[in-house]
Amino acid sequence: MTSILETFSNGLGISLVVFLPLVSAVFILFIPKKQEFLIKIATLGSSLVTFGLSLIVAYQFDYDNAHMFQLGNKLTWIESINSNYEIGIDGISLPLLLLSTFISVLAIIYSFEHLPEPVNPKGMMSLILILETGMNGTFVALDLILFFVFFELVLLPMYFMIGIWGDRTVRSVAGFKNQIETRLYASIKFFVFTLFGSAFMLLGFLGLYFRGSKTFSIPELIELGTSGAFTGTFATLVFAVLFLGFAVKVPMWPLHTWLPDAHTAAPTVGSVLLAAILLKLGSYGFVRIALPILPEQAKAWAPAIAILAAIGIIYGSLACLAQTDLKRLIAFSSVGHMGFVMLGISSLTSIGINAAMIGMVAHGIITGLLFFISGSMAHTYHTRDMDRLGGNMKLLPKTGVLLGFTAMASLGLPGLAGFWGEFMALLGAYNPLPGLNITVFRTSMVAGAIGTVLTAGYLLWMLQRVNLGEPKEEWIGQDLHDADNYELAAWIPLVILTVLIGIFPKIIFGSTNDAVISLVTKAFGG
Amino acid sequence: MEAIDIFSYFLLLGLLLAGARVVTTSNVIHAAVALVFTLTITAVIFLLLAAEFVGLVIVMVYIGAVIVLFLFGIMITRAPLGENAELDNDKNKTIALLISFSIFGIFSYILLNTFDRQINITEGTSTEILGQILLSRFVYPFEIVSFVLLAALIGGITIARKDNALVDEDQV
Amino acid sequence: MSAQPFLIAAAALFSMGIYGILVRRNAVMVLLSIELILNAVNINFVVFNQMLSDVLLNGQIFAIFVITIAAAEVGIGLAIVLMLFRNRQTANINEFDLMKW
Amino acid sequence: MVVNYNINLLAEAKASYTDGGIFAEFAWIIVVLPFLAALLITFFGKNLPLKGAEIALGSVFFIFLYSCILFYLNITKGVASEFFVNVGSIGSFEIEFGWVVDGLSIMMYFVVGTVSLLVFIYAINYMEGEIRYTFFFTSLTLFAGSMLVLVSAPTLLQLLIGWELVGVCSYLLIGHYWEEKENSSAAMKAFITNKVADVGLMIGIIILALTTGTLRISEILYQATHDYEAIKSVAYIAGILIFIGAMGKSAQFPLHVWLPDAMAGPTPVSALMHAATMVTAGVYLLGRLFPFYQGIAHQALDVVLIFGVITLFSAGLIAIVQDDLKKVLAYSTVSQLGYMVTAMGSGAYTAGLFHLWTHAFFKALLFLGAGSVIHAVHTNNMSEMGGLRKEMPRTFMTFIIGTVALAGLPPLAGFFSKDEILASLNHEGHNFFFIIAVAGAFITAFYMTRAVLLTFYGEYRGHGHPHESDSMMTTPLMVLAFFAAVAGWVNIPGIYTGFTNWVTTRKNGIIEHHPESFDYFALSSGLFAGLAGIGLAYYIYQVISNPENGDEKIKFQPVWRVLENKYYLDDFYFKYIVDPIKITFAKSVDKFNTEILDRFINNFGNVASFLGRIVYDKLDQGGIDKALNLTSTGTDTLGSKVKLIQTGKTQQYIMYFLTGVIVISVLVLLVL
Repeated sequence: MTSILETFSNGLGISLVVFLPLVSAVFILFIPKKQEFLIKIATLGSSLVTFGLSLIVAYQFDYDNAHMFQLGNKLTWIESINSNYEIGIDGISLPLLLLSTFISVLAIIYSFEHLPEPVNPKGMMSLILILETGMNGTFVALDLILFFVFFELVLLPMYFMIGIWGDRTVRSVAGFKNQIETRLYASIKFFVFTLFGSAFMLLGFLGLYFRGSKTFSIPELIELGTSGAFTGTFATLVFAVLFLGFAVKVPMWPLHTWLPDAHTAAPTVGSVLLAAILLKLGSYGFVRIALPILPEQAKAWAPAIAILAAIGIIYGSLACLAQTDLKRLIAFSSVGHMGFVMLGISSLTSIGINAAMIGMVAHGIITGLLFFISGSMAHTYHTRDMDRLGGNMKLLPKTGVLLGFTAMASLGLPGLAGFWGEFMALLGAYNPLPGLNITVFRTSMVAGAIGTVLTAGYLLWMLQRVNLGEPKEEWIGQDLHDADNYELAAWIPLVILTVLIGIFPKIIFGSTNDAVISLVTKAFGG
Repeated sequence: MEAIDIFSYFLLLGLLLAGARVVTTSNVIHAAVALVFTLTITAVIFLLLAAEFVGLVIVMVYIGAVIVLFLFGIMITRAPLGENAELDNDKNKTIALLISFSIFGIFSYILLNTFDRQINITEGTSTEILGQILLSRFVYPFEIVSFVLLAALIGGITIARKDNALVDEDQV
Repeated sequence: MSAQPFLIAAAALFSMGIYGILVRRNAVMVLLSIELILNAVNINFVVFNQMLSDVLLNGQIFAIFVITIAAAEVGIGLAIVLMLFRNRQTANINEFDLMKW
Repeated sequence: MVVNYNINLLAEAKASYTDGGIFAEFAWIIVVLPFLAALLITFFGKNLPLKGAEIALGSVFFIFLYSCILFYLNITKGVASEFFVNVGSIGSFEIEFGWVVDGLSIMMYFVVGTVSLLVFIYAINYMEGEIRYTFFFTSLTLFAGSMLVLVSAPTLLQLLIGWELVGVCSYLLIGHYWEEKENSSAAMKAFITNKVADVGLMIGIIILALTTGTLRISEILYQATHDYEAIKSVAYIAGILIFIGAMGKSAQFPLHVWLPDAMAGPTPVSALMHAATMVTAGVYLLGRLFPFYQGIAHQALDVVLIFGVITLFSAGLIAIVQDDLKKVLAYSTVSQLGYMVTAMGSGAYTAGLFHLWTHAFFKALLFLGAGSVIHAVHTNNMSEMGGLRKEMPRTFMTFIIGTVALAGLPPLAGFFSKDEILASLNHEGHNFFFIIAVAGAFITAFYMTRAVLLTFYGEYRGHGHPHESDSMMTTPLMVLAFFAAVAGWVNIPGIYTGFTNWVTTRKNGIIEHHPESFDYFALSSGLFAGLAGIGLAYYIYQVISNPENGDEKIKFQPVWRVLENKYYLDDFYFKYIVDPIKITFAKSVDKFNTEILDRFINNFGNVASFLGRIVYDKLDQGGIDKALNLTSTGTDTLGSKVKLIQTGKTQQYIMYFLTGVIVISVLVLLVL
C-alpha cells in the first residue's frame, strides 16, 4: 500500500485525476447508446473515483510546505521546443482541483435524471468527463504549453453543450439583422470570445519562452520573473496579452458580454460547470502565471485591474437589477462576484489574493448551486421570466428554501462561504501593496462595498419576485415537480460545504495562506 | 550434341505441342488432358535437370490433385463436354495472338541475349539438402505459405458453400 | 547442355498461357491457362537454379512455393467460379462485367 | 484551540473581577445551542406535539438559566474574560471567533435570555394556527443564536457576522407573511437599509483592523486607550463609519425608516427583535467600543450625540400621528433608541446601557400587550379599538405599567434610566440638547397616553367581541410588567448603583462621571415633562373631546401632513435613490450591455462576415473555386469519355495491361 502511495506522490496521482475522466469518456463511447443506465453508472463511477483520487492527493499533500509544488513530475513531452509534461500542485491549486472534481461528481449526479433535450446521455456524459479533464489539467499543469492545451480543451465540450443542448428560443440581437437562435449565438460568442483571448495568451507564452531561457516551465519562469528577467516594453506587452487572455475568461468588464448569453443559453449542467469552474481558470491564471512571472508589470497594471474590477462589481449588480430572466440575473451576478475576486488579486497582498482564492471556491460552490436551482426551475416552469414566476415557496417548497438559502449565501451573508471572499477582498483593497496608488484602491473598495448593497438588493428582489408572494394563476393546478432525490443529492453537499467554509474558512486558508504569502514575498518582496 | 540434348529437345517440343493444345482445343476435357501432358513433360524435364523432388511435386500436386479439381470444376459448371465452338472468343483471337507473340518475342530476345550459359547437372539427389534448406533457412516462408494454403482452402470452402441466403434451392 | 532451349520453351509456354487467358471464354479454361503460365515460371526457376549451380537450391524452393500458391489459387479461383456460376448460371467471363462504369 | 486571552490589560481594568471560571469557559454553549436547536426544529419539529416550539423553548430556557448563572457571578464577583478560537489565518491576520464574558455581554445575555424566554412562551399561543408555525420558531431560535453571536463577539469580525445574521433573521421574520407583497417589501427594506449601514460598519472595521493589525476588540481598545499613533490617525473616520453601522441597526435618523415598516412581522418578533434586542445592537456596539469613542474618537462621539438627539425628537413626533398601534410603539422605540444613542454620545456609557436595559423590558411588555390587543380585535388600527379596558383587564393593567414606565414616572424603570440620560446631558453642559431631550420626554408621555386612551378608553369601535387573551400570553406580560416596574431600581444614584458596576466590569476600563446623587434639576424637568405630556393628552382625548376625534383638536395641517408622511423621507429615498438605481441606472446599464457592448461585439461579427463574404464571393468562389471547378468539370468530361473503355470485361483489361507491358518493354529495350 505504501508503495502505491509513493508512486502516487510521484505524479501518478495527479495524472490519474487529470486523465481518468478522459479515458473513461473514451470507454463510454464504446458503450452502446441504448445502455443508458450503464453509461450513467460508468460516468458516475469514473467521476467518483477521480474525486476519491483527488482526496488522496489532498491527503498526501504536505500542508507545511504548501508553497512548493508537490506530488508532481516532469516528463519529456515535446523535446524540440523544450516543453515538458510538468505537473504538480501547491496550496493555491489544491482547493480548486478539489472543487473541480467535486462539482463534476455533482453535475453527473444531477444529470442522472435531468438531461436536457435532446436526451443523449452518452454525448452529455462524455462531454462532462472531457470537460473535467480539461479543468483538472489546467489546475495541475506547470508547463505553459500544457496549461494552454488544457485551457483550450475546456472550450470544446462547453461549446457543444451550449450549441446542442442550449436554449432554442429565437431572439433578436443588437447589430444583427436577422433573429438568431439563442444557443447558436451564445455558443459561437463564447467560443470566439475565449479563443480570441487565448490566442493572445499563447502569444504571451511564446514571448516568455523566447525572452526567457527557452523554457515553458512555470516554476522556472517564476524564478526568472521574480529575479527581474522580464522588463521594459516587452514585458508590458506580454502582460497585456496575458491579461487579455485571462480577463476574457474571468470575465472582467468590459470583456464579459459572452458570459450572460452563454450562461442563459447553456443547459443546467453546462452553466453550473461554467460558473463553478471555468470562470476560475482565468483568475487562477492570473495568480499562477501573470503575477509571479511578471511582478513589475502586475504592479503597473494593478490599479487598472482594480478599477475594472470595481466597475465590474457595480456594473454587474446594476445589470442584475434590470434583468427579468432568472438565469441571466445569476449570470450577471457572476460578473459582480468575480469582480471581488479580481479586486482581491489586484491588491497584490497576501490578504487580497487569499480573499480571491476563497472567493473563487465560494463563488464556485454558491453560484454553481444557484445555477443548479435556477436551471431546475426553468425546467419545471418552462420559463425563466421572473415576471411570470412567483410564489415558488408554495409551489416548490424544497427548491424555494434552497434558492433562498443560496441567494443569502450569494449576497455575502457572514457565516456562509460567500462572505469571506467579499470581506477579505475589501480588506485587501484598503491597504494594497506599498507603492500602489492608494486612492484608486480605496475608491475601488468603497465601490465594492456599495456593490454589496446592490447585490443584496437584486438578490432579495429576485427572491421577492420568484420565491415569495402568492403563485400566479397560470401555475395553479399544474403538475409541478419539486426537487427530486437526484437533485437534492447534487445540491445538499454544496449547501453543507457553503456552511462549513462559512464558519471554518481554515478549510481553504489552511491550504492557500502559506502558498500565497510565499508568492507575494517572492514576487513583490512582502 | 549429346544424346541427352536431343532427348531434351524432343521433350521441349512435346511440351510446346501439349501447351499449344491446351489453349487451342475446343474441347474442355481435351484441354485438361493436354495440361496433364504438359505437366508430365515438365516433371520429366525436372528429373532431367536433377530437380527430382520438384518433379515429383508436380506430378503429385498438379496431376494428382489440381487437375482433378479442374475436372470437377468443369463438370460442376456444366461446361459443354465435347467439341464446343463457343469456347473461344473469336473477336479476341487476332489481338491475343499479336500480344502473345510480342511477349514471346521480347522474352526470347532478352533470354537469348542474356543467358548463354550451360546447365550443370549435378550428380546424385538434391532432395535431402532441399528438405534441410526448406526447414532451416526457409522455415518461416514455408510455415507462412502453409498457412496461406490453409486459408485458401477455408476460403474456398466458405465461398463455394451453398448458401441459402444467396441462392435459391432450385437453382443449383 | 545449353540453357537457352529450355528458357525459350518456357517463354513460349508463357505466351501460350497468355493467349489462352485472352481467348478463352470459359472461366475454368482461363484458370487452366494460368496454370500454364505458372508452369512456365517453374521451369524457368529450376533451369536458373541448375544454370547458376546454386547449392542453396533457391530456384527449386521457389518452384515449390509457386506450386503451393498455385494450388491455393486454383482452390480459390474455382470456388469463385462456382459461386459465380451458381448466381449467374454461366461460367462465361464475358458476362461478368459488373465492374464497368 | 481555545486560548484564554490574558495580555496585560488587567492593569487598567476595574479593580475586582474574576475570569468567571468554568461557566465563562463554557459560555459558548449558549451561542451554539440555538443553532443546534434550529437544526433540530427544521428536521424534526413538524412531528412534535408543539410542532417544534418545545425545542425552541427548551434552548431559550437553557440560555435564560445560563445567563442567570453568569449574571449572578457578575453581580457577586464580577466577570471579565474572553476566549478565542482560530478558524484560519489570512496573510498575517488571524481570523478568530470566540466569546466574551464580561459585565457588558452578560447584561446582554440576560436581556436576550429573559425577553426571548417570555416572548417564546407568548408566541406559542399567539402564533397558534398561523402559517409556517414551525419555521417561525426556527427563525426565532436562529435569531436568539445570532444575537448571542453578536453580543459575545470578542473580534470585530464575529461582531459583523452576528450583526448580519440578526439582519437575516429579521428579514425572515418581518417577511413571515410573505404572501402579501407589502410584508416581503418591508423585509427587504429592513435588510437593505441595514446593508447600507453595514457598508459603513464594514469599512470601519476594515480600517480599524488594518491600522491596528488585529481584529480583536480588546486589543484595538488597548491601542486606542494607549494613544497609539496609527489608530489615532483614523479614529475619527472609523468612529463615524462604525456609527453609521450602528445607525442602521439601531434605527437612527435618517436610517430609521425600516423599523416602522418592520412591524409587518408578527408581534412577538417586534417585541423581541425590534424593541428589546436586535435594535439595541447599535447601542451595544457603541458601548463595546466605548473606550475607543471616549478617548481618541470623541469627535465622532459628537456626531453620535447629534444624530441621537435628532432621532429621539423626530421619531417621537411621528409617533403622535400614527393610527397603527404597533407603529406608535415602533416610532417610540426609534425615539428611545435615540435616547440611548444620545446618552452614549454625551459620554454616559452606563446611562445609555441602563436605558437599554429598562427599555428592553417595558418596550417588550408594550409590544406584547399590543399583540394581545391585536390578537383580540384582529386589527392594528387604534381607530377600530377602544374601550378594551373592561374586556382585557390584565392586558390593560400591564400595558398601563409599561406606558408609565416609558413615560418616565417614578418609581418605574423608565424614570431612572431617562433621568440619568438627562442628568448626563445636563452635566456635560449640552443645554440645547437637554431641552430637546426633555421635550422628547414630554412627547413620549403624550403619544403613549394617546395610544392608551385610544385603545382602552372610550367606546369599542371594532367588530366582534374581543376578550382577554390566554394565560400563556398574559403571564409573560405580567412577568415583564414586574421587570418594567423594578428594573430601574438597580441603579439609583446615591442609593444603589449596582448596574454601573455590572456593565463596567470589563477588560477595557471606562472612565465616566458617576453622579453621587440625583441631579434634581434634570429629575424635575423630566418628571414635569412626563406629567405634562400625560396631562395634555388626557385633556385633549378625554376632557375636551373623546378618543375617536381627539386627533382633530391637534391637527395642525401642515405639520400633521409632514409627520404623517414621515418627513417625506421614504419618498425621498425611493424617488432619489432606489428608483434611479433600480430603474434608471440598472436599465441603462442593461441597455449599455445589450445595445452598445453587444452591438459592438456583434458588429465585429458583422464586419467579419462582410469581409468573409467578399473573400468568399470574389476571391474564393470567383477565383480559386472557379479554377478548381473547371478542373473538376474537365475531369468529369474526360472521365465520361474515358470510362467507355471500362467494359468490365476482364480479358479486355488484361489486354490493355499486356499491351502496356509490351510497349514499355519495347521502349526499355530500345533505350537500353
